[in-house]
Amino acid sequence: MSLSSVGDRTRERYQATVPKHLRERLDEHRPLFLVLPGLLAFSLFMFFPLAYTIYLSFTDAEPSTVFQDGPGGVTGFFGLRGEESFVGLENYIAVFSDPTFWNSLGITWLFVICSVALKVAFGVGIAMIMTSDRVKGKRYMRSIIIIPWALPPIFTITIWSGIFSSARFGLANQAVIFLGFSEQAWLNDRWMAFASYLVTEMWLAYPFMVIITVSALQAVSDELMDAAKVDGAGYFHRFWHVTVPSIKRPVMFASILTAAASFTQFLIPYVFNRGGPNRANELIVLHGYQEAFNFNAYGAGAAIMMSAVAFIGAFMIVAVWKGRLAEGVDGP
Amino acid sequence: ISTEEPESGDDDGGNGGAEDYDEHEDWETVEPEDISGEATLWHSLSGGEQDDFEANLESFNGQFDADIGPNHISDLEEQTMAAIPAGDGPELFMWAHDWIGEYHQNGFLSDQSADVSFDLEEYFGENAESGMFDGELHGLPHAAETVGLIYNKEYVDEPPETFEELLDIAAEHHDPEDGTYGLGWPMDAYHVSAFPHGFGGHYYDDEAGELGLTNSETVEGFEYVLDEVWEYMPGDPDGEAQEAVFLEGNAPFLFSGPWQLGQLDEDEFEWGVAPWPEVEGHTPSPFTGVQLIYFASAMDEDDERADAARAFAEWYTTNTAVIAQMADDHGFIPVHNAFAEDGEEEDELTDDLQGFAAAVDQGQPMPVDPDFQAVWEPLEDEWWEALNGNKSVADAMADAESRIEDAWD
Amino acid sequence: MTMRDWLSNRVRNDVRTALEKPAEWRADVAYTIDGMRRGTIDPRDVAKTVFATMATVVFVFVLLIPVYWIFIIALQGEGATLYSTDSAGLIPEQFDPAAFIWVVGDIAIPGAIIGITIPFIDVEFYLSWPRIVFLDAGNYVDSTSDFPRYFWNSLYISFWTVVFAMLMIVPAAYAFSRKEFAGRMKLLYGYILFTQVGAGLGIASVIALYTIFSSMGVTNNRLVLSLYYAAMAVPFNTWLLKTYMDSIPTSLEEAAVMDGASPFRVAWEVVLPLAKPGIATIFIFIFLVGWMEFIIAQLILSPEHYTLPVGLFALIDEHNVPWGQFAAFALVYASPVVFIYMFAQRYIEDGFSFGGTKG
Amino acid sequence: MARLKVENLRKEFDRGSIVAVDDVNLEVEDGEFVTVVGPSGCGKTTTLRMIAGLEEPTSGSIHLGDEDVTDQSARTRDVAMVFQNYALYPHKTVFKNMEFGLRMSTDLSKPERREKVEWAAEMMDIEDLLEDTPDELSGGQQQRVALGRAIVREPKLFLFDEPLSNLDAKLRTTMRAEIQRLQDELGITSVYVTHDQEEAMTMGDKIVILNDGELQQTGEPKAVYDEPANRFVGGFIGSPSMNFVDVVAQRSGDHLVLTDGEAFQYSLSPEYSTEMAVDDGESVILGIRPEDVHPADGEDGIRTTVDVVEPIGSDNYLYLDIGDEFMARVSADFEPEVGDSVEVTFEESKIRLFDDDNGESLLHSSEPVPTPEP
Amino acid sequence: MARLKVENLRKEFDRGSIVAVDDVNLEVEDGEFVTVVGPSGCGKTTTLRMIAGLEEPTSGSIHLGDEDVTDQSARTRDVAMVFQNYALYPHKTVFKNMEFGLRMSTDLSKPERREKVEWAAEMMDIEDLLEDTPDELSGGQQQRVALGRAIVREPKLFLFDEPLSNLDAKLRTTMRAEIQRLQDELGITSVYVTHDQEEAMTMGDKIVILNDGELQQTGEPKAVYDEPANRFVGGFIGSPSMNFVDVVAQRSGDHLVLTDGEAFQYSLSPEYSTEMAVDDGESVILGIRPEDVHPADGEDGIRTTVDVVEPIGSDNYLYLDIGDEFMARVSADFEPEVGDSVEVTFEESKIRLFDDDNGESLLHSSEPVPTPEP
Ligand SMILES: Nc1ncnc2c1ncn2[C@@H]1O[C@H](COP(=O)(O)OP(=O)(O)OP(=O)(O)O)[C@@H](O)[C@H]1O
Ligand SMILES: Nc1ncnc2c1ncn2[C@@H]1O[C@H](COP(=O)(O)OP(=O)(O)OP(=O)(O)O)[C@@H](O)[C@H]1O
Ligand SMILES: [Mg+2]
Ligand SMILES: [Mg+2]
Repeated sequence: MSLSSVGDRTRERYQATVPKHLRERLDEHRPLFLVLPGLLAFSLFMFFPLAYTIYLSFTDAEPSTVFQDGPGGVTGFFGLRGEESFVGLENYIAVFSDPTFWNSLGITWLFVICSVALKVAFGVGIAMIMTSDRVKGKRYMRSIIIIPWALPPIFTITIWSGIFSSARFGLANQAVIFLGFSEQAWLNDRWMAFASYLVTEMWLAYPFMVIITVSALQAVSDELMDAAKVDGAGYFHRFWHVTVPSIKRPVMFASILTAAASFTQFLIPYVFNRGGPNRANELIVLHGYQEAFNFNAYGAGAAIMMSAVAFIGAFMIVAVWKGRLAEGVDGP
Repeated sequence: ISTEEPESGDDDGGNGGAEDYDEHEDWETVEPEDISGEATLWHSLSGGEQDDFEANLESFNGQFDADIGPNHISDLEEQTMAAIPAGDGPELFMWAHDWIGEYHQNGFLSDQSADVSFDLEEYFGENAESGMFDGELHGLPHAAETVGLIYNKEYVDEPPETFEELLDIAAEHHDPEDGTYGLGWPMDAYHVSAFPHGFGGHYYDDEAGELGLTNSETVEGFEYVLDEVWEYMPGDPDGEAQEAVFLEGNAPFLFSGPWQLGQLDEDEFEWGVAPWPEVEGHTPSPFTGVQLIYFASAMDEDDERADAARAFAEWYTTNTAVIAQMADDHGFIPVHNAFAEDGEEEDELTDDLQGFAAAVDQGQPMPVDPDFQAVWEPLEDEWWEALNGNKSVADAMADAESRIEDAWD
Repeated sequence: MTMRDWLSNRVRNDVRTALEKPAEWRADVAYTIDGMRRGTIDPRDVAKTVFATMATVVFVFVLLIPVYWIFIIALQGEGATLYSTDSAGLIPEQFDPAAFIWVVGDIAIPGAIIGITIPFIDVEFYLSWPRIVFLDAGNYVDSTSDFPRYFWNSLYISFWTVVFAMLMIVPAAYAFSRKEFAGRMKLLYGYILFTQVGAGLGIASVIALYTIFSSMGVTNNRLVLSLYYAAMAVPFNTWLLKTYMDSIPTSLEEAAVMDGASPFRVAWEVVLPLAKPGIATIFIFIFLVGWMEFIIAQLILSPEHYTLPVGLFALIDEHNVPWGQFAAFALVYASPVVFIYMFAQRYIEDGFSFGGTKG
Repeated sequence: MARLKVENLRKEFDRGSIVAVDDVNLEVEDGEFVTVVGPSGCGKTTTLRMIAGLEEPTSGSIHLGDEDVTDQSARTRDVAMVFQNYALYPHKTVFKNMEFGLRMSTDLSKPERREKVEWAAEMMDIEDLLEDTPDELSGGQQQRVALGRAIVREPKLFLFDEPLSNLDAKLRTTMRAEIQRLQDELGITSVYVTHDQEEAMTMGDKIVILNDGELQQTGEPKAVYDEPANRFVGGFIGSPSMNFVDVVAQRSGDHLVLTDGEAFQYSLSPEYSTEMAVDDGESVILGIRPEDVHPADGEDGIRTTVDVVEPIGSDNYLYLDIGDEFMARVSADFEPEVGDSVEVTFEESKIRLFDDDNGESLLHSSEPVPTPEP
Repeated sequence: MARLKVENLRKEFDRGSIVAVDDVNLEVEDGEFVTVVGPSGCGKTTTLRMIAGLEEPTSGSIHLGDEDVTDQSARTRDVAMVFQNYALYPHKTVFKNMEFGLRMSTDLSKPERREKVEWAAEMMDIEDLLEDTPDELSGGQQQRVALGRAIVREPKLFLFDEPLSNLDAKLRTTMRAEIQRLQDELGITSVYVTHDQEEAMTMGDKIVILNDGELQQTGEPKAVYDEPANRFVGGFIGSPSMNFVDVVAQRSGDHLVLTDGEAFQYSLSPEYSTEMAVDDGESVILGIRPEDVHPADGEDGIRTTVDVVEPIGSDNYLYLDIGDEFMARVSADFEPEVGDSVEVTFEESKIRLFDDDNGESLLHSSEPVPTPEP
């Protein structure tokens, strides 16, 4: 009672003090106020680094210049600006004319395509097993199987780099020997290293895929399944004609997110062999990092990062738009 | 379930502090006068080292009216890179001397040559140089480190005199199917450096600022490792794998540094440490590093804090009791002249440390030129390419040089 | 029903279900055997089920071999190594819980003295109890890790991350799901777009971020770090909760409005309780942000505020990795997440309502 | 309890491209029970939601009692609504569900609220369920709770949106009686939306028929049944549906002869003919209800064949070969075989004629055209 | 097209704690249309799913044609099923939906399949919709597609699980006629499940009544209506429901006098009395259908008061003050006021008596107790 009457009174006062047209405008956009706090917080931490990176990419920044005291204030990025100077598009020209950049971009896309395909296949496969009627105790197994998700990536990746030791006693080599092959120099061969990245990435990401796919699978209509059975469809036809269409969009959504994660993968190549052997497997973010830190070229590093962001951004725009992810049930 | 009274706090007694050691009567510890500041020190010492180091630091704080706060930082390079320019860095940090050039160039360091209160040459001999760059004093040395030969006494009683001998023993014990190997030797550019250097080559000439990877001597050194030694090692060039075979008692030899001693388990086998054996008449010459207490640029901000910080660095690097303790317990090879100059005192060092100290004598200091930082990675990449048989050593070194030169541009 | 009652109820039910499970399984088996004897259940069918289950168990084991391996390493005590020459260490040589004890340290209820003053009559009671020790680590290991401190730091940060994030996300998701306002679709697109782009900025953004924190004078401030995590969690989780809320029928809200509830009441008493699965899902995701993040935490925090991942990484020094401790630390670190997930699994699996993504 | 008056109500959706409700006028007296019926998509729900305040009218006004509530929010209108899917709060017990409205819109103390809820629960015979949650209840029980929730507040106006359409046939009949009993006891003004004309007929004091957003007819169920204002109402109200035959009217002397060009022929006596506003040679639609079609025992009837015989126990439905679809409801004793030739007839007083173009009733006797009541 | 024979079918769920279907026997002749009816949860769907092969029986057997299909999977049984929610593949066009079954279970070439689909589409009058997807269709259209999908394969057996319950009343009537037409044209053996007894009565050649998983009665609709095997069937079949009155039977000479202790009293003539297996003084339940209760014009009837009058247009329902709930369906002309005292009567031939304990019919004349047909 008291609460609502207080509410009424404040509303009256509000109506008395705020002019009507303004009030209407405010009312119309009131829901925006619910969104604003999150939006502002996110923008602060997202766009400032973005702007700074863009700025750096047009300068000749390197550790010896960028860390000197520059102008303060807004134009000086609150003291972030050092003694670096503008070089226009020079960094971009240098980056785009550098074959290692294109190699890095190529291998990154290859990594994205392969890893997403594997992650989807693997995730959906596990999810199918983990929801099968034939399997007892699947709930329990489902909660165990997400453990990789609960371990810190830096740790797991270190462990995996140990697994892929090219020594004979490395776990991967033992498995390979057990299967009757000869031991491999995993991280010292370009494609072997690439494959080991893929396996690791898959292992890291499958819990997410499984969680999403399981919840999608649980929403598959039993009635449709029955209809297909009565129509004479066998297991694979049912999978293809009923299951796949109904989990397609959730899985696509997960794939897009996980594709973006693959695109920005940094730790695996970094911990395994620094994108080696011989920089052959330098994924794009690692490439930018190497440029920035090993060659002390922050400007060029920033230009690479920005190019990467442009590519991933373009990818996300297309994916989000094509996949109509932003829409809710009430979307157009 | 047991119960205890609330008050009883735990007091984990450490295993003996510097009190157990006497200070050297000839070498007086440099002690500060009326300091009163606080200062921060960053380090990334490992577990046991950290405990003892911090205990010593506390005793300094207790003795004098200073408050030096130690912080264990997990990724010191990244942290200093971010914090120092932002003005949030410490006064002191501890690391090997090879950062000095680059950090000097970035303006991360403070020159304390005018303020230091004792004669460095006198205390540290030529090691004093390692804390200098461009004539400025950026740090004080407290320990040296390098790679030597650790051998398992269950396989060999005495360390081999020559590498040929060593390889014979290695060949005898090398049987991967059975889980035993000839030797362990991390194949990164640092650990392997003894050979290219020993054969007369060099990675980088600090004076001239020139690369020496394609020198025939350098190449020869690498080729010897590849052709003669690699076959007796586990197939993974990475350090962890190489060390593991030795640590588990499955290989007679390991080339590694004093930091490895903490990993060795006395219950498993006895070991010894020796300098590098001769190889075809050459003496291998590993890179040596000198651990510094760096003076960071924050010392230029506040004199009081700077005084406290500097006082601690002076006290710590000149306190022979502390140095002896760290040497005994953690394999920190002293650079203090008290332990090097008069032969009599040398006995104070354990056998293990004597072995490493001899290896230090064989070695040469890492270059400090900022440009040198760009050498490590391409060199290692290409060297591993050669190890894997993808390239000849000569080609690999040529490629490494061109990559490094690219980076310099 | 308050959230707490609800939660404790749920947990109690879950525990009961878990306890009853074995009896249920036994009944299942009995029924199946009985059915086979009577001939109403086809033995081939049963065989298929048994085989499928066994195959799945084996598969799960193979999949989790790395975890098992880590576990074995953690049990090897001091000399543990990732690179063991001896049979890859898949068959444990010894069981030495030292590493785990080192990680968790003493397990004890701290002693305390509590004074209770009864108002008006001025009587005071003093209650004191001694420190109750379940496990005295000193009996087994020389020293213990800083895990408990890191743990509390992590918990503190994750807690505030969740609080901040929920405060920002829940109202926003509600607005996105139920209201029309200028730029709604654009914002949604933007959110989805930026969920991953941020990571692409890599290390450059780390430096810029450090500068923000530093220039605000809030390095080493755990609350601000929480706010940062919360902000980074906003886009994805807002979108996720929005799609969940889309699947809640509007008629319930309308019913509440007809009942005379104010918009706040509608949200508090109807929408929020119904969005529980969605909220549980984003809870896990947000919690994990704070719990897992490493790079920024390491950069911003000083040792007294180190979180678990930073503490974990700090175990590695320049030359050596104490694998046993490292592995034990990581496992203990992961266990709360697995535990929370087990209880929240049902909600999380429901929580992805693909109302928004269904074709 | 109050009078409800709806004037010129109109609702557009999608920027005016959909007119869901078009100029509807409606008056509900205090304590009256009005049923609104019409085919799917005719705007019933939209109308109801505007009365509830959940949807803002594009134009028009709504008065509740003496108050103009058009611009009032739903919260403050003191109206209770029962939804098609019950809309019970799934996370609250039955008691909490019923108490919620009281808590939100009254100042009653806790014991007072409990008393009221218990009273309502007793009324709905759900006292034993108060501590259960909705998912533990059967459909019928849920519906009772939804009703209980509505009555506990004793609102000025009850709104029902097809509350029974999710129940099975038997339960529907029971709940229908229940709602009527409630209405008798409480006497609260009610608007009840349904698409089931039988429900509308049996429950309503007054029945309102909508089609395509427009009001077709308002009146007492029997009046609407007997004198449909147009062809739509004739066809929609009554089950089985009224039969329609396209005929041509020819004046032959005083008589009006209706023929469909085939076997069908019927001659209206002069007294009826004059009542009909029909010109000679005009095409009209003849409507006759199945129960008014009898076998012609001996009399002179229309000869036709039986297409289908459908026994429903109490009666038989015969599908006859007249026009498109023509049905007679005859007693269960009369069981011709399919294909039999039968003669049927009907009283002329039961015949309705509708305009060929707009479907309006051509009966003079009733009020001009009884559509919107003011 | 084939005969369906179900023997001793039983289905347990949850380790036998739920017996959904209990020992059901059923025979459907070639081309026959059988409706299965019963209250919610009585096991209709479970029975149908076992016939379809979607659920494995716990015991019992199913024969289709000459084959024992009990252990065959649904895929190979050659039955078609129409589901309550249509179960159309949402991502496929109508054409693809209809073609899918052909593609899966026949070897027809593409043009042959197209031809068949077009034939079925024409049959269902959905030729124009072939390229649309299901979400673009209305409920009725979706149901047509679902039917089309079922007929296109010309299966041995059609199964329907409440296919019309999601449609509104009018559409339901139309689709009902449609299904009957199809059945007439194609003559495929069909089992049709519904909970709506009217649907079951009008559509079935034979009607099967289930309750609690057990078969209650099988027979022609009219036979079931006239001679319910037990109280449950009497009450379930027919709308409005049969009235039941608890009475005590007393032999008074040759007559059997039934009294309920209050106003109700009825005396059966000797010829009827003998047909009933009733002892003197036994408590029995009297059943009489509402349409058989007439106002007693002048005759000696039972005097009672009118509680409620419900006009449904064609007739009026009177709720009378006899027993618990007693209804008479009278002609629309007979309109007493509520509270009026009326006299009603009924023919003794319409009276059914049921055992007080187990509800079995006490009528001797019909077959002993007609439950399971072999
Ligand atoms: N929010 C909306 N936006 C657009 N069109 C709408 C909306 N609500 C209703 N309509 C349209 O208005 C018309 C009337 O809808 P309404 O729901 O009132 O019908 P109804 O009579 O209740 O039908 P039913 O019997 O199916 O419930 C329909 O054509 C519908 O498509
Ligand atoms: N998969 C199942 N697990 C457990 N019990 C079940 C299952 N399927 C059905 N039942 C139970 O079996 C009984 C019969 O169910 P069924 O669906 O056959 O009834 P129905 O006659 O089709 O009812 P309705 O008219 O509501 O569709 C019910 O008590 C139901 O709860
Ligand atoms: Mg509606
Ligand atoms: Mg069913």
